Amino acid sequence: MTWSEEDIIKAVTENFKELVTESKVLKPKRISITVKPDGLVSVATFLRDSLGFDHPLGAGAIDYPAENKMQMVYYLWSVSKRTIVMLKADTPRDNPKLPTLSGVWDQMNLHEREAWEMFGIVFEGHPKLERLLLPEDWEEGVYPLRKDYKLPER
Amino acid sequence: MMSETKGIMRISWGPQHPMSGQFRFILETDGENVYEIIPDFGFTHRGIEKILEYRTFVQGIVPFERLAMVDAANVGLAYVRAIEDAANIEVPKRAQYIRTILCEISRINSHLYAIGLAAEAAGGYPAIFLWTTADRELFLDLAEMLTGARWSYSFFIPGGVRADIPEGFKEKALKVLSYFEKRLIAYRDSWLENEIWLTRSKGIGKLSTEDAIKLGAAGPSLRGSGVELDMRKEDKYEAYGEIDFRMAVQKEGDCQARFMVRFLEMIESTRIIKQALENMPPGPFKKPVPPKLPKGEGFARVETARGEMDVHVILDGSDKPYRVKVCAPSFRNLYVISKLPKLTKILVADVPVVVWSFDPWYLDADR
Amino acid sequence: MAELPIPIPLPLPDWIIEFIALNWETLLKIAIIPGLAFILLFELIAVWFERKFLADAMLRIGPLYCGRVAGWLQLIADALKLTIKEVFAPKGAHKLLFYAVPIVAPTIPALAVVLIPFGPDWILFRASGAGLLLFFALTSLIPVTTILAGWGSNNKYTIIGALRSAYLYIAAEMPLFIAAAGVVILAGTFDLVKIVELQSKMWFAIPQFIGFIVFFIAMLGASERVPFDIPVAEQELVLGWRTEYTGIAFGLLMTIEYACLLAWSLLFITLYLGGYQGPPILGPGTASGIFWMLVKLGIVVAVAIFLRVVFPRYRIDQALRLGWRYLIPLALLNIFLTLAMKPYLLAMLQ
Amino acid sequence: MKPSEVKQGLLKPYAVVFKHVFKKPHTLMYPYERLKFAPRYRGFITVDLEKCNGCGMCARTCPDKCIELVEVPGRKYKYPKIDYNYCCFCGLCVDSCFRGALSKTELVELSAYRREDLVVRPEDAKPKPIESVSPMLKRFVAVKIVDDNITYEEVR
Repeated sequence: MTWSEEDIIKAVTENFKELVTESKVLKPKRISITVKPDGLVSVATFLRDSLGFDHPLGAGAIDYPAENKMQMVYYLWSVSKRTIVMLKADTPRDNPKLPTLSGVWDQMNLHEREAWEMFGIVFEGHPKLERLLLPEDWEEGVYPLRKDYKLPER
Repeated sequence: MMSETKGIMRISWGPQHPMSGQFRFILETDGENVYEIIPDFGFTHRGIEKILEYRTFVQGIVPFERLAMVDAANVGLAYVRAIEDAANIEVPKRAQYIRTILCEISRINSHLYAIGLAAEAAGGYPAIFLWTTADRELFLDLAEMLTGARWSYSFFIPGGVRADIPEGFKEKALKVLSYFEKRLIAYRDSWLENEIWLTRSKGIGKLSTEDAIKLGAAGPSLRGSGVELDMRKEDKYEAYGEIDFRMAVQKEGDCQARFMVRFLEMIESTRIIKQALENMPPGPFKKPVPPKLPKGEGFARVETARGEMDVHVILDGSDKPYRVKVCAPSFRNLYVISKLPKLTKILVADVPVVVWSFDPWYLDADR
Repeated sequence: MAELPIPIPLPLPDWIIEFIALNWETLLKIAIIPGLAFILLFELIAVWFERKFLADAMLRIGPLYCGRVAGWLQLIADALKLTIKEVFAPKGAHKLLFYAVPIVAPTIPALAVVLIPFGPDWILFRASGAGLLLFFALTSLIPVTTILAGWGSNNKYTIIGALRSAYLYIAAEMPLFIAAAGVVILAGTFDLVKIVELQSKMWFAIPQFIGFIVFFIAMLGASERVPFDIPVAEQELVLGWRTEYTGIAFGLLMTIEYACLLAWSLLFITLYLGGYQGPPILGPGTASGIFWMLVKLGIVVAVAIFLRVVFPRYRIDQALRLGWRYLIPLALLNIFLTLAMKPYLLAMLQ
Repeated sequence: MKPSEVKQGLLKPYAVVFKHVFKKPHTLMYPYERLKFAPRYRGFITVDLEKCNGCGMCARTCPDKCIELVEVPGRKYKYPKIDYNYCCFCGLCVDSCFRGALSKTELVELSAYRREDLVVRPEDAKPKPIESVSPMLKRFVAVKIVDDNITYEEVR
């Protein structure tokens, strides 16, 4: 039976009533679900196992200094449902902390390392939180993709 | 961490290596069998996502194409479509057809590059490596005639394309395509059925269908393992809805299958360009777009030659994007390569053939 | 005082002239045809031919500016360049072995060329009827030098390269012996001149067709031509056992590859393609014999060199499997066939 | 290895590649013969001082900020000075110029010994014939495709 976007949202909101803060259909075949940080792992495993979202496309973070929050977005796709889910999780900007999803999708391990070195989001339970793209001698504490890091003008 | 088993040594199949390109794999091997491939990203990290936040939309296309310059049209299209999706800009029909033509020229260009390198990775100095370079010249001339540049076209802008099709382009394109089809026959005879190439690539680097999906392979590496996912069929963006073409899918999932997928896709691309040239609609090729776009969030998925590139753009009402997140196909392909030794047996001599069958583009992975 | 065919203008002491007058023929053989000049000239021409001919297949031009016509001077320029470059041994290398191999190694295949007959009496060393045996004895020394070079360079990657080249050589040499044994059974002797004489009516390639194919493939393996140039593959860790050599030492080691190719293709011609047999174009004597040997050599080497642009290379285990599982059984089958049909084949030859 | 496999897998590739030996090489002898580029080719940018009124639109659209407006002795406005150390020939400045003062040329032979020479002031951004830049040039050529062969024919 073909799952429409609303069925997927209904399935997720029923099982995790209090964890899902907001979920809407952006465009046909594209859903955005925002989850509280502590419910992230359970929703993710639910998405992967019962709803079949087992093809990870990537993950990245967005910095909102205005609302003093950082949002981590996981892009997932399912072969059977042919729709894309943007699983989002917010954390406060001063000390961003999120549970790691590398247990659910192994590839997120690399994306989370990149988010850590670019934004400073600490992922608890991450096996190897190290530099990925930046050079080894990049000084600690400086996170280039944050809004307050100014690019040196040429 | 040095694995404790005796006799395992770590070799850096590194940036300074004839076949590795600007990337380093740390191989844990005992001289023959490769037990672990550890990718070392970051040699060509330019921070393009940060640069884009300092450039207006039209200016941002130039650095964005540097992500995978060999396939500049498809990559540029991903950024432009993400902006158009965020600001709900409608692109005129004729612009969609011109975009499709340039995207397919860029795809053939990139696949020829990949096939040449995959052939050379197998060893020696085969003639096909030089033939692909010679035949790419014709497609570079076509792109030069249409856009004015051979590689970094920066031809797409939000709302359409920068210039119309010059007269005489159609005849030249058809002549080049008929020449190219005859050349593809020469490639098939001399390489695809080449007995020694088959022994070097059949059954090597096998990636099963579930692993391809679970690990997140992209593009020809995914379709090589039997997964039917091609963004041009999925989203039917630009003019791909009105053009009929087959999706190249192979079942075996080994190096030969990925190579064959790229080869069949080139044949499909020539058919796409011909159909797009035949029924090219009249009308404007560009829609004026204000420099400042309203607040919004856009997402685009484009099938580049290396796989599906997803761009997530967030606009904040100014003329510069607030945040651009790129999910690069080569990033996922490199990840799949690092997981391969756990799935199949790989020898040191297989590493180049396997790596170049995924056709990674390291600049794309490092962003 | 034997008379000299051509008076030597140089003011030499008479005992030298006496010596030259006595055996000018063998001196000519040593210096020119199957000797030093021929081998060095062959290498220059083969490398130039390879770069020019393969460039055509790749739709490009190849060496052009060196020397007015088609870049023929390119190779001599390269050779001179190599002599100027500095030769140094890596730290901790075994000095004696490291420097000995580039001098000793090229001589072995060159020695093997000595046994090949270029004409009924134009042969340097007939080895009293056991030319083929001595040839194989000499060429089986080549893996010894590669291993010494690999070990002498004190670099663990060259060791891997040297051992691989040794495995490959064994896997390639076995089929060569057995295929040549087929020819010896048919011809009845080890003497290369008699083998060539027997092929006057029909070359051995036809009765020994399986041996012919096996010998050609194994020959490529023994001289490390393309489908088997595994020890020098760039995707291996290094450039094989030649990595640590620079300057003229590297140049000499390069000559081994072509000297091997020369030695094996000459043997291939004498065993299967009728050696110096051929319609006497330049008069009845050795001149047309040498002419035909050079023509056949040109064709065989061209075919062997052209493989480099057509095929990729085998992995080491695939090459060994090809050698042990396909070539050797085929060669044995060839022996049984010749044994079984020997009387009919001999009747065909008379 | 069945005989058909041998013919298909070993002999056929050999024959196909051997046929290429008799084809003409696709490479060009560059300093002596040069390809004629397409009319839209984005090479050296020339500035027409009459048309330009110093609006600075090109300086704003340049992605790499290599255009700077400078005074030209004897003229009223400020004119663009292009710094070819950073220019990536994207052609956005030419598109953004309302008055059509900037125009693209076919000239790409821009190498210089010092970085300062690569900064071209407006008054000497004149269209230059290619022969003046590459003296050894003998003829222009264009690609001619004849079924599956490529030949180069002379073009004026």
